[in-house]
Amino acid sequence: MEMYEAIILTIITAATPLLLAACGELVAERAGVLNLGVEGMMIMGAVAAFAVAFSTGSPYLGIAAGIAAGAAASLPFAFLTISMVTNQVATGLALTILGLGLSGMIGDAYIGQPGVKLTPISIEGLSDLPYVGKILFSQDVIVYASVLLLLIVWFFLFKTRAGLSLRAVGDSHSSAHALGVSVRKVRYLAVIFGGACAGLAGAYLSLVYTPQWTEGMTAGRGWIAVVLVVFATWMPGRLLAGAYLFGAVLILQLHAQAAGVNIPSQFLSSLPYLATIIVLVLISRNRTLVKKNSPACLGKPFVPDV
Amino acid sequence: MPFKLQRREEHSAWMALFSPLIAVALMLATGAVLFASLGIDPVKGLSVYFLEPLQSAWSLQELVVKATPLILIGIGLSICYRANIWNIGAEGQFVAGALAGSYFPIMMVGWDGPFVFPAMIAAGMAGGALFALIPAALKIRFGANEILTSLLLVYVAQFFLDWLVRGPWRDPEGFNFPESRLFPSDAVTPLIIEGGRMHIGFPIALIIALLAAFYLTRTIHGFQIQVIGESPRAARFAGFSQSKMIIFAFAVSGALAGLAGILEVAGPIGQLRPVISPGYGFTAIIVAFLGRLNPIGIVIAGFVLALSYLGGEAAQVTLGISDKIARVFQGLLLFYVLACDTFIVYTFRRVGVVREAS
Amino acid sequence: ASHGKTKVGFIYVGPIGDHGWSYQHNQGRLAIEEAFGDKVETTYVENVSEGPDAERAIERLAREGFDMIFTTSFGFMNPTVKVAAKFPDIHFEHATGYKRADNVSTYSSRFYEGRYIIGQIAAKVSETGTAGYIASFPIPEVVRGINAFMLGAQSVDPDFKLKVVWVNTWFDPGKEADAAKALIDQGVDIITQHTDSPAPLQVAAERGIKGFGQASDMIRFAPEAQLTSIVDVWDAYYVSRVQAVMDGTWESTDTWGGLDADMVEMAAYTNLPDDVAAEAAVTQESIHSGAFHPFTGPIYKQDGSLLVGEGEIVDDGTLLGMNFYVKGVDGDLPQ
Amino acid sequence: MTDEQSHNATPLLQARGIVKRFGSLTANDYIDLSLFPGEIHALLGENGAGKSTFVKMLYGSLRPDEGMLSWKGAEVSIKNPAMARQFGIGMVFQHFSLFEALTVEENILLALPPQQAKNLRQRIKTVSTDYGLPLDPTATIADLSVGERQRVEIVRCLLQEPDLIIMDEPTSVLTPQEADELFLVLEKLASEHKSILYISHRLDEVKRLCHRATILRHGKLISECDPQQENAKTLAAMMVGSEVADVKRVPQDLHDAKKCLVVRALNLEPDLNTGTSLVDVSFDVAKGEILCIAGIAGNGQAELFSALSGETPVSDVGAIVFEGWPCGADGIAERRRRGAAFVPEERNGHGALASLKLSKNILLSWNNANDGTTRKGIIDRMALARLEGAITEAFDVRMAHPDVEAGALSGGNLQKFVMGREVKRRPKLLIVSQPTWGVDAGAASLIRQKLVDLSRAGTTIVVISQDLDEIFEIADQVAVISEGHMSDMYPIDEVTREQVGLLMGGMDLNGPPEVTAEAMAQSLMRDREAEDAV
Ligand SMILES: Nc1ncnc2c1ncn2[C@@H]1O[C@H](COP(=O)(O)OP(=O)(O)OP(=O)(O)O)[C@@H](O)[C@H]1O
Ligand SMILES: Nc1ncnc2c1ncn2[C@@H]1O[C@H](COP(=O)(O)OP(=O)(O)OP(=O)(O)O)[C@@H](O)[C@H]1O
Ligand SMILES: [Mg+2]
Ligand SMILES: [Mg+2]
Repeated sequence: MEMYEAIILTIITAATPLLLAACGELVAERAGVLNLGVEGMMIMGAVAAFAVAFSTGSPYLGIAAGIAAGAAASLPFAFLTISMVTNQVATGLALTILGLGLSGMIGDAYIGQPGVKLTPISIEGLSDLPYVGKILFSQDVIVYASVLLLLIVWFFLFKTRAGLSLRAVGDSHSSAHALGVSVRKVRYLAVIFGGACAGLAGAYLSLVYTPQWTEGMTAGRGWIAVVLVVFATWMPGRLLAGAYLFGAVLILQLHAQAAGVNIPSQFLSSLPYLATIIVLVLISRNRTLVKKNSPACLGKPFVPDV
Repeated sequence: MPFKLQRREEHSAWMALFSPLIAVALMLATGAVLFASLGIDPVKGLSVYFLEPLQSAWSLQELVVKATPLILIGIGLSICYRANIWNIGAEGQFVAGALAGSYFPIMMVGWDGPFVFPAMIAAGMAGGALFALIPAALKIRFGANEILTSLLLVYVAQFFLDWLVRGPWRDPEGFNFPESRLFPSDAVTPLIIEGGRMHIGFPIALIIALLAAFYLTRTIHGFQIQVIGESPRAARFAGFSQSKMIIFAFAVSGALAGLAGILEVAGPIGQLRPVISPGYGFTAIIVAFLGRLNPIGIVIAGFVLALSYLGGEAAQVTLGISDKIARVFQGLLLFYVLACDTFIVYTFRRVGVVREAS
Repeated sequence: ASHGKTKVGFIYVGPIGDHGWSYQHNQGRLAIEEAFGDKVETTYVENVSEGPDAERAIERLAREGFDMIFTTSFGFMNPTVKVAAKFPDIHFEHATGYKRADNVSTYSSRFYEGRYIIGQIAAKVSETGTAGYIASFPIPEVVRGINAFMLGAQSVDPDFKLKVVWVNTWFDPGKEADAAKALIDQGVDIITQHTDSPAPLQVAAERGIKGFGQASDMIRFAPEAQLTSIVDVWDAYYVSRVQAVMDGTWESTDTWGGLDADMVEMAAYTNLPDDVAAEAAVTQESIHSGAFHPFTGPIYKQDGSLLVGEGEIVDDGTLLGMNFYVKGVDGDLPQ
Repeated sequence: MTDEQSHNATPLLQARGIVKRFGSLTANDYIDLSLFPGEIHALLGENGAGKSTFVKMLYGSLRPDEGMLSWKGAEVSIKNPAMARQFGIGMVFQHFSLFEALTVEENILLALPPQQAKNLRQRIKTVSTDYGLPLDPTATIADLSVGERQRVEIVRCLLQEPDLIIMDEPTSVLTPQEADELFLVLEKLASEHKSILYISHRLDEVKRLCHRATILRHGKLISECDPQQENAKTLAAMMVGSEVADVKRVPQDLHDAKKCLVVRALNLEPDLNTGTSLVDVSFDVAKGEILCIAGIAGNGQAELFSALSGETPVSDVGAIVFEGWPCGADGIAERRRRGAAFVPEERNGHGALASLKLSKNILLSWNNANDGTTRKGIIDRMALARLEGAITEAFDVRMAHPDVEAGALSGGNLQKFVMGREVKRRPKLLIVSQPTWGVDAGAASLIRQKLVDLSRAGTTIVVISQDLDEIFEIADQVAVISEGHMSDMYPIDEVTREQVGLLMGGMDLNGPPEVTAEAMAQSLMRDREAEDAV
């Protein structure tokens, strides 16, 4: 394997959980719900995936459990913010805190257990292609799923009627309600989808990235996912670019060290965060771009008349 | 759904008062269920958790020590949140304040006297405020979302602290271990009772709470916060500047977090270390909401949260249960508070029963 | 001591889990229970942050009448000394620190002895002649380990190369895994680590190269990749210290034991050619018997200056404060 | 045609005993109504009478608490708008129900059943041109003017090919001329046997268009009548329940009064991309004069208020001169300090805050160091309590208990409070936007009278309004704002409603005499071409 291939493979691995979680958050935000609990849902997904894969030996059951746990974790958030119109920012934070605590409790029994690793699928013939074979055709199923998911989300949002309804709900919930779109149903589904994606991202961490359970193993990735959605100005295509870009910064700073670049490692470690801030500023500067795509009702509570 | 939310004509004063109490009651109930499911007698569990720490002078002092930074930071955050400004990077501002204040005892070796500690406090507050002004400036100048920038800056502050204590600020006599020198006696937060850890930070926090309460309810500047938070348009009509308020709110909350930071490193810790906060900046967010963004409420909420930490430790030693349960309690508490607060503004109403006209 | 039982408390910096630093200390605690049965009562507080909470956690145990308290992370040093001053009758034992008092002892292990052995192994099995080292923080203990590893490797292959990545954490599987991948991508074919998670070994296994465990035997995480592991063993020390308290012979001491004191052990040599395993065992035995010291001259610092001449041994003071690389390590030591 | 016997058909829609309650308020109190095919039926009533509430129940966006609906003779329960559309009921909302970020086509698609989604773009073009309401299906709503948005609403409704079309105040955002076009459409629809339920406050157009009228007052059915048999005055009396006092206005000679406010070449970009820019706006107002600025909503009124009040200062200091003081670049607080007062169009969240008590609401405009509400930055609660009492008394603000939260006041009472708060400041200059918008006739006449009285006491007043009745009741001079441009000013006695209407449509009174229909058609054509080019 050439070095560039190896590096790209590593970047893809680093970017995949971000991409998955951000993809779900993008859908929730497009429906007008700002869910800052991604970190909490993600880690619930991670612990559930690990636990089920560990006890059944099947990484695929683990994946399913991760998705289910993420979706389940999103339910209290959905209930509070959608049915009880609580503040979305505060409720999201509560979800993150709860998720970190609960996953720690559940995971206590699994600390230090060897995990069940999801192995990559090599596509016969194609994976031996020069230059791109390893990168494109020798990944695990979640990597393929993440890209496919993004395509599906794009198609759903911009090519289907249901996606149109979802965008409409995010744009003006009162208009959508007046036209008979069930605002709360759409939002529930969007939030749950976001939770499922975050759960899958968590499963990726505990089944592929580092096949083990560790407390707090999401290490802030959920927050990065939220940032990526803004970075992408709520467009799925840009999300792909953003996630891989961020993954690249994350990995290349380690390469810089291994190659002997003489900068204090703390500065290299904070580089991904600084880079994110800078990118966020650059994106936000273009207010018309942000305004054009940002869902007008993002974060606003909706109480229908009955 | 047979019940739907309906906006009340006026806020319910009753709910405003009781919502946090109901939330705490719900949390205790959930706690009982949780203990039972872990095979622990719920009464015993809850009493170890929430009563035992209140039963000795020492642990009461420790409760105060733990609550002090939470109260200070929580008050600052409540000012931000009332103005609808989402500073969630208090953890970083705490670190920044601790760093700035520690400059004197670490770098100005030999400077001692009665001015050292006040200078540290001033520098700590300034450091926290300046660090908080970064997201404020990015928001005003570029429209960058302050939730994300303030949060990301937490990581940056922590790495910076890490670099300082492993590099330039490392104790020269410390065998290269990552710690600063211990602060000399003039640079240590004065204690209230010798031998304990309770320090003057607590009375300072109480005074600040009273000042903040007065400021928020009685001054025109405090009134601005409420207007800006509820409607930027009304604020513009009133001639209140949102940009100035963003700067003010970030500066104040940063200064209070910085104050908490320097009091903590100069007090209970006594030196700079790679880790100086067990997540005070984040826990204070819960404190602010549990206290209903009201300074006096925040003092009480600070104690409730401190209790959940101390209870967590006690439960570990006495009952042998995971310390993670404290986190779970905190998350649940915040959920319950938010849900109960809904009923200050809304009420339930039955719908869907259509009677035929006679 | 109430009811004649000796009460022994432990403060851990992380979760006990199933491997790693705190786990090994907890093994020591279990060894005490095993050895003394009814005569002792032990407890622990895990996950104690090294910030302002440490002092409270220690004092809580002191107030609850524990006769002996082990504080098992460097960051607990000052709080331990502070609480000890308030409770002169309680015996404190602090791991890896340097501050002692009449009722505070310190203890640590010469982990570097194991690092010398794995350095030798690495140089023998590496095909690329380059190893990767995932380092946590640039403190003397870690630097000492890197140097010992390098000296061991150079004893086999004087041109051996070592790439070091500092991850600024003791435990972050994701980051450790990323670092391992980056190192492998840069061409190393042996991974060693001074961080606590098995993630680097898992990566090594996945990429088909070899590595070493840390603190615990990590063979079950990477049955095909682990060559051996440097295992921390506190059992004997802990039992002897508790015995001393029971006998009333406890004194403040400073203990720094290695293979000879059974405070460091090597996990089984696996996935190695027999001859390499045999040579490793020989080195281990000669260190164990005291016949050989890993830091025996001539040793040159990275800048080329002579540290100690032929046949001389680096003194413990220099070892304890080590803040330089030996010749042959790539890159600058973060200062 | 006042009774059902004149129609031999079954009613298309029949409502019996409909009740709807909001908390303690009964918005609809046993309402009966029948609609026949081919009928244009007016639903009349003052603000808050319950008209919108009633039609929302017909369209399924609200559920009645009691009562029964039948559609084409069969009893039905309309659970949601999709169901209403299936039956063949379409609705054009009073408050737009459009999605700014979506295109015209997407907006329309959302209201159609999936099977009708085919060839939509083409059908939009056909239907919209057929009915004389041209639209570009690919345009984004955010880029459309208010009039165009109304067109989207109507075309969306027409595409559903409904049997019953409900229109809630469709003309409130149209120029009189645009409204005329709409009437043609409606008459065409009626001739195709469609029914139309038509809500409007403009009694003359009701009289012209509608076959029957149902009148509501405070949620109760008052009467059903034939508008052709009534005149505007009798209809109004039925709606309000009594005669409404006329505004008394002493004529005044302002020829040599000093200029109080001079605006010259005022330009302002809107801060949202949906707004209208102000282009070279110039006018002046004499001391004691009332200038009314007429115009259809969305033609730059919001920006004008923003610039005049100083909520958005402009870069050109001299663009606004208040009593000789160039203040274009100064903020609203500074202008207030110099004696100006402002009442914005929107009460909730702009002029007042629902969650604050009235006394605290005073602080929104009384927050200068020298107006006695604060001392050294500390709020003087006693002073606020006194002011609150004085204002609510002077303006007859009715409330359940003293110092309620603003949200507990009805719209009219809140407007009286906001108005009273500013009048109480005894300003030299008062800028008011839509003073009686959404306010019932009694309160409206009180507010208008207070404005006239204030001007006679020497205050200069600028009223931004789209209500021609109001303008002709109180103005000394009138000017019209259209697409961000301001017309000349005319003394109120020298113009007719017709002419003001033309100005509102962007015409020029100084053009050739036969400006009317033909020029209008030309201008419309120009509009359309411009759109097609986009
Ligand atoms: N969702 C609601 N909750 C409570 N009260 C409501 C609600 N919607 C309307 N109302 C009240 O019901 C009454 C009737 O309102 P409605 O909108 O039907 O009036 P309207 O006749 O359409 O008035 P307008 O001419 O201003 O459009 C008003 O008093 C209004 O404030
Ligand atoms: N959206 C709403 N939600 C809850 N209550 C409302 C709402 N709108 C109006 N109300 C309540 O209904 C009552 C009547 O308000 P409304 O605005 O309908 O009065 P109104 O009859 O139109 O009076 P006015 O002529 O003064 O406008 C008020 O007490 C108000 O609090
Ligand atoms: Mg009204
Ligand atoms: Mg209406």
